[in-house]
Amino acid sequence: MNFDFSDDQKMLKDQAHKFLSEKCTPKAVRAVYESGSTYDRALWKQIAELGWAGTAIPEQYGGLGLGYLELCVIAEELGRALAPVPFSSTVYQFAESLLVSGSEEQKQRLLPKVASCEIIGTLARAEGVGAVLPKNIRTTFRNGKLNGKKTAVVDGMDAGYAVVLARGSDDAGERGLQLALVDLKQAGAKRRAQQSIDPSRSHAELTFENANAEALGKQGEAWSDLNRVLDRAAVLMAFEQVGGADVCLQMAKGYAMERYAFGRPIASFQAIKHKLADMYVANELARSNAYYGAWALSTGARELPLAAAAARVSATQAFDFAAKENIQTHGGVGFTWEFDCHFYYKRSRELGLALGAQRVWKDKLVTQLELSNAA
Amino acid sequence: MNFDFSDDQKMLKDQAHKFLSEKCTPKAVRAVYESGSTYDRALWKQIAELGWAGTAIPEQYGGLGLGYLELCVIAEELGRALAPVPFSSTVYQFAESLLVSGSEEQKQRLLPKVASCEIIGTLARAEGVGAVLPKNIRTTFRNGKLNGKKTAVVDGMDAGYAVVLARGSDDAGERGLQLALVDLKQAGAKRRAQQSIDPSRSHAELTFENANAEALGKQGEAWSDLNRVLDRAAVLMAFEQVGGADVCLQMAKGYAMERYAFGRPIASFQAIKHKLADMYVANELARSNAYYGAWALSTGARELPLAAAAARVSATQAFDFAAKENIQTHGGVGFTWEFDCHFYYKRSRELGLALGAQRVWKDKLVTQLELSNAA
Amino acid sequence: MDFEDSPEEAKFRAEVRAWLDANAKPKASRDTGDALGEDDKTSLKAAKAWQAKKAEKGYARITWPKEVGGLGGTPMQQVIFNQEEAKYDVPNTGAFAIGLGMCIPTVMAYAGKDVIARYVKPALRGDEIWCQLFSEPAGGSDVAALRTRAERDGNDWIVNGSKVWTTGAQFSDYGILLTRTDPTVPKHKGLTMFYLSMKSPGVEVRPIKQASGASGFNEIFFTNVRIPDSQRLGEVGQGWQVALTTLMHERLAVGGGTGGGLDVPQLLQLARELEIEDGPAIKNAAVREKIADWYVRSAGLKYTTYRTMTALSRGQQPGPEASIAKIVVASKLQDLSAFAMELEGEAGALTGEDALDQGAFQMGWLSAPGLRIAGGTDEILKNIIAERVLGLPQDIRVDKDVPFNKAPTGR
Amino acid sequence: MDFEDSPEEAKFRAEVRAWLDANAKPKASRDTGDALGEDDKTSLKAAKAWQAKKAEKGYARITWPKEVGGLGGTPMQQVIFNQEEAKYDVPNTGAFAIGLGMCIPTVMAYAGKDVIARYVKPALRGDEIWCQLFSEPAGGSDVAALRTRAERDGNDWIVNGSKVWTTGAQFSDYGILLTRTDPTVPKHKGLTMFYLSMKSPGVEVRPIKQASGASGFNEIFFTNVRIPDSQRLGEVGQGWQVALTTLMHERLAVGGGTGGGLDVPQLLQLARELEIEDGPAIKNAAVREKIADWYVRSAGLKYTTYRTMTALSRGQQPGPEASIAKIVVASKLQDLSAFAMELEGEAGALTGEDALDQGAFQMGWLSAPGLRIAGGTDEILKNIIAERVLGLPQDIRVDKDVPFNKAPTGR
Repeated sequence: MNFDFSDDQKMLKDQAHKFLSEKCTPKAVRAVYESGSTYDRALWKQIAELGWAGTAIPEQYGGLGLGYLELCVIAEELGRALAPVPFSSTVYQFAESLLVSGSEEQKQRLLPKVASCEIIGTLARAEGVGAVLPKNIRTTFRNGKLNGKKTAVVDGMDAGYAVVLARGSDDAGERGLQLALVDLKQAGAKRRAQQSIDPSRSHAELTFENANAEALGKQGEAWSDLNRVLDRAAVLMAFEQVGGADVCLQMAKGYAMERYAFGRPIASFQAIKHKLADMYVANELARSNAYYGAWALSTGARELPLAAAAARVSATQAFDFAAKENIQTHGGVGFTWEFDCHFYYKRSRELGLALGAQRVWKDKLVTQLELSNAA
Repeated sequence: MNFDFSDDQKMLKDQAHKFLSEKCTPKAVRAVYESGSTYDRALWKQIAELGWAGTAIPEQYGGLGLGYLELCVIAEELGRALAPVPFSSTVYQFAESLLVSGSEEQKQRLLPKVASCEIIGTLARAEGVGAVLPKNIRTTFRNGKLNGKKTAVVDGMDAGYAVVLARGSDDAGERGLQLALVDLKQAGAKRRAQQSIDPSRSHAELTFENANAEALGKQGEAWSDLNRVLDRAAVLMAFEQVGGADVCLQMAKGYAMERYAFGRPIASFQAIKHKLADMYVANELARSNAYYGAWALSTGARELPLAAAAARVSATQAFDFAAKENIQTHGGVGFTWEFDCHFYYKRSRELGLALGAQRVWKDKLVTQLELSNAA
Repeated sequence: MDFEDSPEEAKFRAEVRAWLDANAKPKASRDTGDALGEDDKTSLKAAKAWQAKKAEKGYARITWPKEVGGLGGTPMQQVIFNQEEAKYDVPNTGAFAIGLGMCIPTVMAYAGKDVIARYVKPALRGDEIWCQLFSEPAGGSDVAALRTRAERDGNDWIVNGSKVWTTGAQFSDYGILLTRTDPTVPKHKGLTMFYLSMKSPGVEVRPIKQASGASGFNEIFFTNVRIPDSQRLGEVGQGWQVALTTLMHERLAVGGGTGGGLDVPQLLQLARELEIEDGPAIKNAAVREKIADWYVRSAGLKYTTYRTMTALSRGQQPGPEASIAKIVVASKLQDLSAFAMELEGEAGALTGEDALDQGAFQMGWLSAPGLRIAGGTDEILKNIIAERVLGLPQDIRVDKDVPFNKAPTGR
Repeated sequence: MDFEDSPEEAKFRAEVRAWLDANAKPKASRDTGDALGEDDKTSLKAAKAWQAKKAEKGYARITWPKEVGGLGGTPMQQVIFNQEEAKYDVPNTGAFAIGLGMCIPTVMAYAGKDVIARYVKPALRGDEIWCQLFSEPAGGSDVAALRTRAERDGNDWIVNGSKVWTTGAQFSDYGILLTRTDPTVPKHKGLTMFYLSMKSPGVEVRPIKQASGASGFNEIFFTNVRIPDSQRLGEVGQGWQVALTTLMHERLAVGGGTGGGLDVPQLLQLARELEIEDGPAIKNAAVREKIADWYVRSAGLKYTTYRTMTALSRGQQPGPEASIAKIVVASKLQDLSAFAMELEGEAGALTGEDALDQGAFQMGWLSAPGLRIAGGTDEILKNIIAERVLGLPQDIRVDKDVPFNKAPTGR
């Protein structure tokens, strides 16, 4: 039984932790909140130097080719620090889209720039309020031209490239979908900033008017390709969520030990003790589910869809709970702008929505259970 | 604003309470558990003398004609005492079936005997595991003959008459259903005792082989009639549930005040205090929803279906929670046979299942919300 | 059992309606609920005008005796007036709620005739606004742990310290202030209450920015603020008893928080509009279960309120039912709005103009944590239910008999 | 990261398999989980025979040193043996778990060489069964509040009192007994531990009937039971320190409770078989959400166990993860089985022959409250997580320094 990260991976995690606790303090997050800038450019530059974006990108595409387990430990630390950088969109979603659907030429052309952070990339799915469904996709990709509108695109203000879920034929269903790869630095591609619940992660509306774009992957496979990408991203994001949830527990504990009421630390009141115990239990379960997801992702196991859904649901529940009860444990000050609690509360929701709602993932999970039990 | 019971109704409640706290102690419930008898005959006889069964039955049918509000306060006390008598099946279900669907002649013939408790009646719906659905009803009623099998019929061992949901024509759907009124004291009607989670409420399987029966209500209206009966029964049973939940809170409080651990009453520990506070909140909400149901039932308001569903869901949730956390508050002794906690735990589930699962009632509730908002 | 007025109630309701028809316009559409902390100059001016009008008729505080400008009416009449007023398009007089609901009753209970004569009417008319200065950084749930010092200096007291979570301080003229006058006795015994002008030299008001971005509360700093002993309310060292009078009223005031009107109807509406995997969200069984769960809570609270009003209407003291409202409402708002955001999908993360309904659910979700804390945290309210309603024993109080300056503070 | 054995582990697993193949038959179908408290004479006889066989090979207690009849192996080797043994159709040796898991380790830690020589081997072979006599009516969660008195009488002690929640006492030969030898000192200081024969005059065992109908536990009454001082374990007054050795082992033993194997697979199966309003239950979105919620808890626990085993496999002390299992499992069993009963509709109230699967879900629901209490209530386990795992302070202990006979008891 060897169900844990290796010593090397743990060492990488420690290094990432040390680096981020210096370079990505709550002050840095606050700076992005209050400056109105879309991300922390200085931090992004240093992450580029560390080569983190290329952790799981094979060496022949300019990555470090370390693998997904290494990327998972980095993700946990980024989540812990609430790093306000376009990492998840660029690495978990854009790069993985290329790896899943890209042609050899496309990978050769773009992945090295991703690995070096020269390119910020994103994945544009939603076109309005509600679930992303094949039949709701109105953006079209015909003869190399992209037309339509995408909303709530994370890091859309800074992305140089986007993978866009579009309709490539008259087929109004799943089979008609096509992933399009588009360079956003062209007249036909416009972007507009959108306000979001998490000011440390920028959102944008992207509008395409006869924008030049290229096909990514085969038509008809777009939907299944997209879901393969989302499964991978779900595992990686689960580590960010587990990291965030763990910090919330530590913050709540730290404050409860310091804060006195009625002549004793509030950490000695059962209401607080049991609240934190509940957080601990949820966090442990989420971590274990995330580990299984990491195993499935790193080995390309056929259990990945189930493991990814379980990791996603478990981590989302844990971070939601830890973030809101961390504020509650702090009381009034926890709800002030000056305290950092609300950064985690907002991020927990943002991550919980970014790859689709829990409902969608729970449904995927049970579908996988049905398949695995079908035999 | 006059949203409470009248002084007369409260007086009736107090009388019922006094009577039951003498005649229906936990010892009496335990006797039914351990004697293996199906109900408390002595208690049933005394209830007959009090005329409770006729509380809401109009005077022209031999009842007291007091009304449903009076029946609600009696129901709460019966629930409080876990009265092991065939009251809910006879009064809330059998009598109401007659009032909803019965012909003048049928009402004249049977209701007086119900009011005087000479007849024990029940309502037989389920034919197997799973929800009761029109398409699952295989019991047939043709040319005055009833054939088929019903399961989990509450008080089926003691009932003299049953209202049976059957199929009256070849129409396999809702329209083909027919309610049949059957005298169970005949060769064509056989009964077999079934074990249940609540030994203080007997269950039986009823088998009909060319049993003589008569139609109750019009064919095609059986399903809507049945649901009207269930709505009425749901409100009345909600009062039993509210009564039971209230006793659980009182038991848990009483024990927590008496029981010392670590040198203090366990009632002084926040884990217990907040547990009981949660019980109190759930019970108050359930009581208020039940009151609204009582108002709708007593005035024949068109809000009854919504009010009944809300009362049912709220009361089921409150009793479930109070019953299980009452055991938890007691600790080890709460799970022993000698303590009374488990009577309430088992009854809470029995009542929660008796008129159909929460899922069914939640669905009804939202359907009503959709209708009421449709305008 | 019915929802009808008694004849007297019906008569009073008719009077109120007539007066409102003569003095205000009925609401055009349904009430959208007032955004918290929206209290700019103009709306305050309008509020004061409307309050003055109500005061002339005795409607500003219906249960107060006529002598002090009330109507000498019943609590039920106050409820009826509120119900009717809510149907009219009138200014939000929330700015006077704390003053009239908590401060002035305390003044009336503990101040002399002349003081009452001087301050009650202006407050009633909205000419003067009062705020309540109890909570401190050092004493949140544990109010009595406050540290703001008042030291005797001849006929005056010199006050130094700070208060926090003060609503409306920025536009208040006066405040009631709870101070520590003797740190050498146990915490409840060394407190003294005063009232003071918020314009006094040494008083500084700073708004507190909340996580939601709003600034409904303030922090107040006191630097050598001089208060004449004549402005003391109650005896020296009796401040806690005086404060209890005030806090008793607070529970009632805050108790009924509704969470800005976001509830099942809005969610139902959303579920009908949105398409999810298997069709309209409203047809999804999981969505239906959630809606039903939240509906029974909302309905349960609504009919609990009716039961309370019935008690009032029958001239009885309302039971403790009221104390459950905020616990239920605050968590429901947090869960319901989070669920709504999930229904909205990835676009659920948007706020403001780009969000559905200008981000109503998002705002609800952002403000919910505050609602779970302000006016008593969920945990404190459960203690109150356990102790005052169910009669369970208090938790162990290690600081009960310890001199305040010897009690553990962790600092 | 993988789930493979290390070479050494693989080698050991092969040895174990070979031995099991030679001595037992593989299970026919899937494990149905042993019903609690089913321990009649015959199965006990078979269990003793199997236990003896394991003891000869050193498999009865793999981590114990060879000298005392163990294998001198690693905890991971014990895990591997358990995994493999579970695949074979062998008698349930649960009857020896408490003796070998808690009692004998205590004996080995505190008794003399001769005593160890006399008792360890027979216990290991299952020839002698031990039980643990700590809990009392007066001391449940608060074990140290026990009242059973042991009074010195020459070279003996005279014991009077009663114990409760004792598992397997009806077929036990010996027990370790925690007594109060000095009521005049604080509760933890006046305790002393003994071992005794359950056949001693004055010992009476009565089964306790549980709400579920089963009788897994006993109540034991001691009337002037005479125990020689030579059977004392540890010093007089040091009983609590001795007991901690025992209880430390209990957490591990009880921690992994599985709730009789009722979990998501069984619910999934049910949901596929049943028709509800809108078709097969498994297609209902609300049912799917529930299944997903419970699945992530079960999977989370499963992989938490893998993490613990990995720590063992790497020769590390496993972390505190184990302590969460029972809290999660017990509540899940209660909710999941209640939900299954609702899916079964009105017939969900039936048990025994008339119920689906002989009422498996009903039995699970009936036994769940016991699982939430036995071996530490949910509340106690959360305290343990808060204090031992998170390092939060203990609650106030008013009885800490009070003589036991002066401490408040409410009676």
